Amino acid sequence: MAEHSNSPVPSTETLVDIYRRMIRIERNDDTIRTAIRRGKLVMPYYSARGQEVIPSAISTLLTNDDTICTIYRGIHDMVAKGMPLRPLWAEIAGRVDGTCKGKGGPMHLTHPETGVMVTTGIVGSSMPIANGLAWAAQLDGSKRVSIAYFGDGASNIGAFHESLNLASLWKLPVVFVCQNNGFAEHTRYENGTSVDFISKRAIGYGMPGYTVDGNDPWAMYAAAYEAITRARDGEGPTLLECKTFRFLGHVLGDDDKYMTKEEKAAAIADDPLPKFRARLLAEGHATDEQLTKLGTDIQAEVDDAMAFGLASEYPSVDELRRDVFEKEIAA
Amino acid sequence: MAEHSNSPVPSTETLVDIYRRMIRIERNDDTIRTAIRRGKLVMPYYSARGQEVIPSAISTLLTNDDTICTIYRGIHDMVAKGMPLRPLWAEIAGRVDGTCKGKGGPMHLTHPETGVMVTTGIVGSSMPIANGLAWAAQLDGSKRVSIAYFGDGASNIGAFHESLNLASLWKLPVVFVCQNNGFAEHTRYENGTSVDFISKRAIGYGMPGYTVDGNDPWAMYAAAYEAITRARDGEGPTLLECKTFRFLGHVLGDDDKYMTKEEKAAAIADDPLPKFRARLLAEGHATDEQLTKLGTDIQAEVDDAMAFGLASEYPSVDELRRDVFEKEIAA
Amino acid sequence: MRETVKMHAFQAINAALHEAMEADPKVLVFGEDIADREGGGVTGATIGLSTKFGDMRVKSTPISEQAIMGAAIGAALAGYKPVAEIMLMNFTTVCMDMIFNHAAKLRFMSGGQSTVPITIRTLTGAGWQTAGQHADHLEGWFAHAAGIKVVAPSNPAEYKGLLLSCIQDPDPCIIIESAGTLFIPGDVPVDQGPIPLGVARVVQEGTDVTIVSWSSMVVRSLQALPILAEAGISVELVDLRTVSPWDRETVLASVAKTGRCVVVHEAVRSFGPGAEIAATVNEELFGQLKAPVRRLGAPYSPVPFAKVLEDAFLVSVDEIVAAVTEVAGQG
Amino acid sequence: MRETVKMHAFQAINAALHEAMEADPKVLVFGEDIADREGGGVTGATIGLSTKFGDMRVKSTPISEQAIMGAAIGAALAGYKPVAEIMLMNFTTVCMDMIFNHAAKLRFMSGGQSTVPITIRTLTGAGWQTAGQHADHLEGWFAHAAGIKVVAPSNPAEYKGLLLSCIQDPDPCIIIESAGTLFIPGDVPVDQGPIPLGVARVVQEGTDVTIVSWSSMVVRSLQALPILAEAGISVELVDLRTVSPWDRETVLASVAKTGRCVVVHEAVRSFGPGAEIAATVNEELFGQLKAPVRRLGAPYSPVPFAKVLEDAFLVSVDEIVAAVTEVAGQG
Ligand SMILES: Cc1ncc(C[n+]2csc(CCOP(=O)(O)OP(=O)(O)O)c2C)c(N)n1
Ligand SMILES: Cc1ncc(C[n+]2csc(CCOP(=O)(O)OP(=O)(O)O)c2C)c(N)n1
Ligand SMILES: [Mg+2]
Ligand SMILES: [Mg+2]
Repeated sequence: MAEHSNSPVPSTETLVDIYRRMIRIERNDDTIRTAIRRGKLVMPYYSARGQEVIPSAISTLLTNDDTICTIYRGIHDMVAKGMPLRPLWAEIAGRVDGTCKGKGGPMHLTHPETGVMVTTGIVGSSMPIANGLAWAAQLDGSKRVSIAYFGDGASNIGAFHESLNLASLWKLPVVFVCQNNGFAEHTRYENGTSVDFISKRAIGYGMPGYTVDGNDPWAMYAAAYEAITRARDGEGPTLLECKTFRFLGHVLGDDDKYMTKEEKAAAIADDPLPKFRARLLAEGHATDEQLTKLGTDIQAEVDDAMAFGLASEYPSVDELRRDVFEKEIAA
Repeated sequence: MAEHSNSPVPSTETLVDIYRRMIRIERNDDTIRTAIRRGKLVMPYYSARGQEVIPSAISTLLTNDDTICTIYRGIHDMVAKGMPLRPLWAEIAGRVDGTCKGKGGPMHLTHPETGVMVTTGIVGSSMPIANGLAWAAQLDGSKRVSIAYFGDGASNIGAFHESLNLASLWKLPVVFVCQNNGFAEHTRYENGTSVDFISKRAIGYGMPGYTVDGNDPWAMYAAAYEAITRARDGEGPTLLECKTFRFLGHVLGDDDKYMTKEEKAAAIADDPLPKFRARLLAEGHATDEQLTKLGTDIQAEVDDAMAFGLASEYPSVDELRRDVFEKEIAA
Repeated sequence: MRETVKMHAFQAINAALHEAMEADPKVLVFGEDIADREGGGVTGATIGLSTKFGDMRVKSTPISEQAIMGAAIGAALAGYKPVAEIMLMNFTTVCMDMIFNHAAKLRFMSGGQSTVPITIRTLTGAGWQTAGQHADHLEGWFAHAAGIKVVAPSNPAEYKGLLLSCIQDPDPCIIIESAGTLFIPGDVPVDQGPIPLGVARVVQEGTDVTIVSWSSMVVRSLQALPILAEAGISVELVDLRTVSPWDRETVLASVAKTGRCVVVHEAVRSFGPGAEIAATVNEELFGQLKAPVRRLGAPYSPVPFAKVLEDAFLVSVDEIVAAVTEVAGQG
Repeated sequence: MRETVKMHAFQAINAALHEAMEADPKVLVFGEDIADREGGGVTGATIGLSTKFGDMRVKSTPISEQAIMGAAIGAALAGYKPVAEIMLMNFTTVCMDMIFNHAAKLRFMSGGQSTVPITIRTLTGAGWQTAGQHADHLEGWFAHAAGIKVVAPSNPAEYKGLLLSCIQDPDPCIIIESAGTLFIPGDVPVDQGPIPLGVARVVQEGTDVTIVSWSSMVVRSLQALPILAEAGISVELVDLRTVSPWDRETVLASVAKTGRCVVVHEAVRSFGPGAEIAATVNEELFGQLKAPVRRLGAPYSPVPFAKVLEDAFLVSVDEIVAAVTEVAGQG
C-alpha cells in the first residue's frame, strides 16, 4: 500500500490484496508442515492455520515503515506484513542466508526492512516493545504505527497490563491485536481468563476496545482501519480482540485431546479461506481463474523460497562469537 | 471482633472500635516521627498519616485468623490489625525483641499471630501472595479472608493484573484494597494511571469494584463489610479503591514540591481523625471524656512500646547465619 | 539387590509427585496446563494427579507466572507445600521478584516466623532447537540468591529422590529438569525414597582427575568415561546434584585425592556456577593441585537456533575428554 | 593540569546526562519520578533535564518496570539511545524478562539486524538500612547474561565518564549506582569525557598484593590502603570499573607481578562475580601464585535491617586489611 486508504470498507483491490496475503500465509504454512513431515526442517512449529485473516487485513493498511512485534505463533503475521520468503525459509532451516543468519530460528524471526521488528517466545513480551517503537514514531513526528500481536492467553500476563496503561497514558500510536483463538496451549479461554471479552479490559485503561470476528475480512478491515487511523492521527492506542481458531493445535504434533472433536470440526468447516474465496467470487471481486492463478504463483514463490532456504549454507560456528555485541567476542 | 458482624451499618461499639484503631495508628505514627527526629530511630519511614480510616474500618471486620499482606507504607495496616506495639517498636529499632529479630525492619514487619503475613517493599507484590493465603483458606475449608493492601501507583504494575485475574478465576476469598492517596512517590495519579477510577479495572476481571471515600468510616465500613462478606461466603474477590491522602509525602523528609500547597492544606483541613471524633460526639456514640481517655491510654501504650523497643538488645551478628534456611548456615 | 523399574525422568517425576501428594495432604501441584483436563502438562510429568487428587489440590493456571509464584508463597505461609511449575526456566525472569525478593527472603526477613517450603519445577536446556529464549541454564543466578536451594538431577532415580526431598524441605527449592537428561531411561528402585539435598554423589571413583558436574553434563561426562578409561586415565566423577548449597566436603576430598579438577556445566561459563567451585577448590587446596582447575561451560552467547550452532554451544563429550586428558598430563 | 570541579556522584551523573542529551538528540531519559515535575528523580540525578530537553525526550513513567524496559528496547530498535532508570536494582527482578530475554539477546537472535543501545541506570547497595529488598548487588547475574555490559563506577569522575560511554555504546549496558560510592565528593575534570568500557583502572601501583575491586568496595579498599602501607605492604589496587566484559589483561598482568590477589566486592560471595575473577586468575597464573586468591564478599544472607547486622553484612575495611595482610604473609 502506497497511499493510506481512506475508507473502512475495503475496495475490490484491497479485498484481493487481503486474499493474496492469506493465500501466501496458507501456502507457506502448508509447505512448512510438509517439509517438517519429510524431515527437511527440524523445528518447533506453531502453525497459525485458521488465523490468516487477522494480519492480512491489518497489513493492507500498513507500509514497510510501520512495525510489528509478534510471537512464536507469528509467521503468518510476518508473511502478511511482506517479509520476503527466501530469507524466512533460510532462517527456519537454520542457514546462514536466513534473516537472522540461522541464529534466531522460527521463534525469533525478524526483518526490520519490512518492519518485522521483534518475534518473541515469551508470552506477552511483544507488547512492551511495541510501545517503544510507537514512542519512537511519536518522537520522530512520523505517522508510523506500531502493531503488537499476541494471544488470548497473553492477556493474563503482567506485561499486557503495563503496556496498555503506558500506551494510553502516552497516547502512543500502537494497536494491540489480540488473536483470540480460544486456547492458550491446552487451556481453554475461560479457564485462564476471568472476563468474557478481553476487549473489556480496555476500559481499565481509558482505551477503546473492540471484539471483532477475526475470520471476517470485512469486519477485520473495518476495525483495523479505525484503530490504525486513530493511531496515525495521534489519538492513541486501541485494543482489538480478534476471535479466531487455530486448526492445528498449539504446536505441531499436538494431540488436541483438550478440545472436543465437534468444536474443532466446526471451526475447520468454517475455514475463513474457502469462505472468503467464495464470497469474493460471488460478489464479483475476482474470477475463479484469477484466484487460482494467484494461488499457483504463490506456491511457486514458496517453493522457490524453500529451495533457496534448504540450499543455503549452515552457519560457521564462529557465529557464536558474532552479534553478541557489535564487536566480535574473542575466540 | 469475636462474632462476625451482620450489618453494613456500624454499631456504636464498632464506631468506637474504628476510632480506637485510628488513634492507635495516629499516636504510633506521631511517636515514631518524634523518635526519628530525636535520633532515637534511624530508618526510612513512609508515614500513612491521613490514611487511618481504611485499615481501621476493615480490621473491625477481621479476626486474627484473617490475614493481611501489606507494603512499606503499612504500619497503619498492621496496627489496625492488632499487631502488638512492643515487638513492632523493637523491630523498627532493629532490636532482637522485634517481631523479626531486627532483621526485617519497618519495610518487612510481619507477625503471623495477628495475621500480618507479609510486608513488602516491592510495589504490587502484596497481591500475588495474598492470593496464596486465600487459596489456603479455601483449601482448608475455612472462612478466613485475605486482604491485600497496596497503593494507587501499584495498580499499574503487572502483579496487580495477574493477581486480580487469578483471584477472580479461582473465586478466592481475597479483598484487594487500593489505598488511593493520589500519588505514587512524586507522581500524581493521572500521570501514572490511565483510567479515572481504578475500580473500573475490576470490570476486566469480572469482579466487583468500588470507589469509596476512604476517609469516611461509615462508607469504608459498608464497603468492607460487603467485600469481606462476599469473600467469606465463597463468592470471590472484590476490588476496593479507597480515596485518601497522605499528609506527610512519600517518605519522611519529602519536600512535597510536586503538589500544590493548596491541595495539601485542603487535605489536612479535612483530616479524618478530628472529623470523625466530632461526628462521634455529635451523634452521641461517645463522650469527649471517653475519647480523650482513650487517646491518653493509647499514648501510654505507645510510650511503653517505645521504651521497650529502645531498651531491647541489638541482635548478635550470628543472626546473619540464622533464618536463611531452617538450619543455621555454617560460620 | 533393590528391585528397580526402568523409566524416563518424567515418569520418575510423576511418581514422586504421586507419592508426595499421597503422603501429605498439604502438598499442592499447579502450573500452566498441568491438570488432566489440559493433558497433564506439556511433558506429561503431572499426568493423573488432578484426576486422583482433585482439582483443588492440582490446578492449571493462567499464563501468569507472578500469580503462580505468589499463590505458592501465600499457600506455603499458610502451611501448604506447593509444587509450582514454571514451564521453562527462562520464564522465571517474569516472576523473579516473587522468587528472589520474596520466597527466598521471607524466612530471614521475618526473623524465622515464616517459612516458604515451596518447590519450583522448571524445564530447560539446549538440544531441542528452541533457540534464544527457552533453553538457558540459570542455576548460577539462583545459587547466588541466599535462601533458595538449587537442585539439578541427572537421571530418573535422582529425579525422583531429589524431588521428594525438595517437597519435604522446609525451605524453597528450585529443581531443574534439563533437556539432556530427560530421554535416557534409567533404573529407578521401586522403593526410591528421598535423596538428601546438599550431598553429592560419587558416580565413579578414580585417582587421576576429578570431574565435578551436574544435570545434563553428568550425562555427557558419563559418555566421556569409557574413552578416558581406555586412554588410561582414572576419573572420579562427582555429580553435585544440589548446586546450592553444594557439597564442598565431597568435592574437596576428591580433588585432594586426585589433585586435578575439571568442572563441567551446561550454563554459560563466564560468571557461571563453575567459577565458585573452581575458586573454592583453588582456595582450599592451594599448593596441592597438580594442574589448574579447568572449567567447561557454554560460550558467552545466547542459545542459538541452528543445529550446528546449538551443538557447538553445548559442551561436547570430545571437549570433556580433551580437557580431562590435558589436565591429566599436567603436574 | 586538568581543571576539575568537586562534585557528588549524582551531580556527575546529571552532568553526563545533560551532555549526552545535548550532543545527541537521540538520547532519551526516563523512569519513575525522573522529570522535574516530579522533582527530578529521588536522587536528583535527572534534575533539570525535562525542563531543558522537554517532556517528549525526558519522561516520568508509571510504576511499570516491564513497560519501562520495553519502551527502552523498542525506541532503541528505532534508532534512539534510551537511558532508562530502574529506581533500585532489586526492581530489575520485575522486568528481568525484558532485560535478559530481549535487550541482551536481540542483536544475537536477529543475526545482527537489531541493536539495542540502551543504558539502564540503577541504584543499590547496603548502608541505608533499607533492608532485604532494596540493596542487593546483582552484577553477578548480569555478568552471567551474554549480551549486556555491566558497569560499576566508584567515584564521581568515573560515574561521568563511564555513563557517557554506556550511552554511546552500541550495546545494552547496566550501570550500578551503589550507596557506598554516592556521598563522597570527588574531583571531576571539567572536560571529563567518556571512559572506555572494559578497561580497568590501576588506582595505585604496588608489588606485594593485588586488590581487584569495583564500586563501593573500591571506596573501602582505598580506606585500607594507608593502613596497609603503614604495615609495609605494597598494594596494587585495580578498580575493574566494567564487571563484564572485564579487563583480564590488566588484572592478570598485575597478579603476575604481585603473585597475590584479593578480590573484594559488595555482592554475596557465594556464586558471586568474584568467583569468575578468582577462577580465571588461578587458571591463567597457575604455579605463579604465592598465595591462594582470596575473595571477600557479603555472607550468604539477605541484606539485614539492623545497623549492627548491616555493618557486619558489608565487607569492612578491617576485613580487607586482614585478608591482604594474611595473603602478603604467604608464599
Ligand atoms: C511467560 C511465558 N509463560 C509461558 C510460556 C509457554 N507458552 C508458550 S505459548 C503459551 C500459550 C499462549 O497462548 P496465547 O497467548 O493464547 O497464544 P496462542 O499460542 O494461542 O497463539 C504458553 C503458556 C511462555 N512462552 N512464556
Ligand atoms: C517494583 C517497584 N518499583 C518501584 C518502587 C519504588 N517505589 C516505592 S513506593 C513507590 C510509589 C508507590 O505508590 P503507591 O502504590 O501509590 O503507594 P503509596 O506509596 O502512595 O502508598 C515507588 C515507585 C518499588 N518499591 N517497587
Ligand atoms: Mg490462544
Ligand atoms: Mg499512592
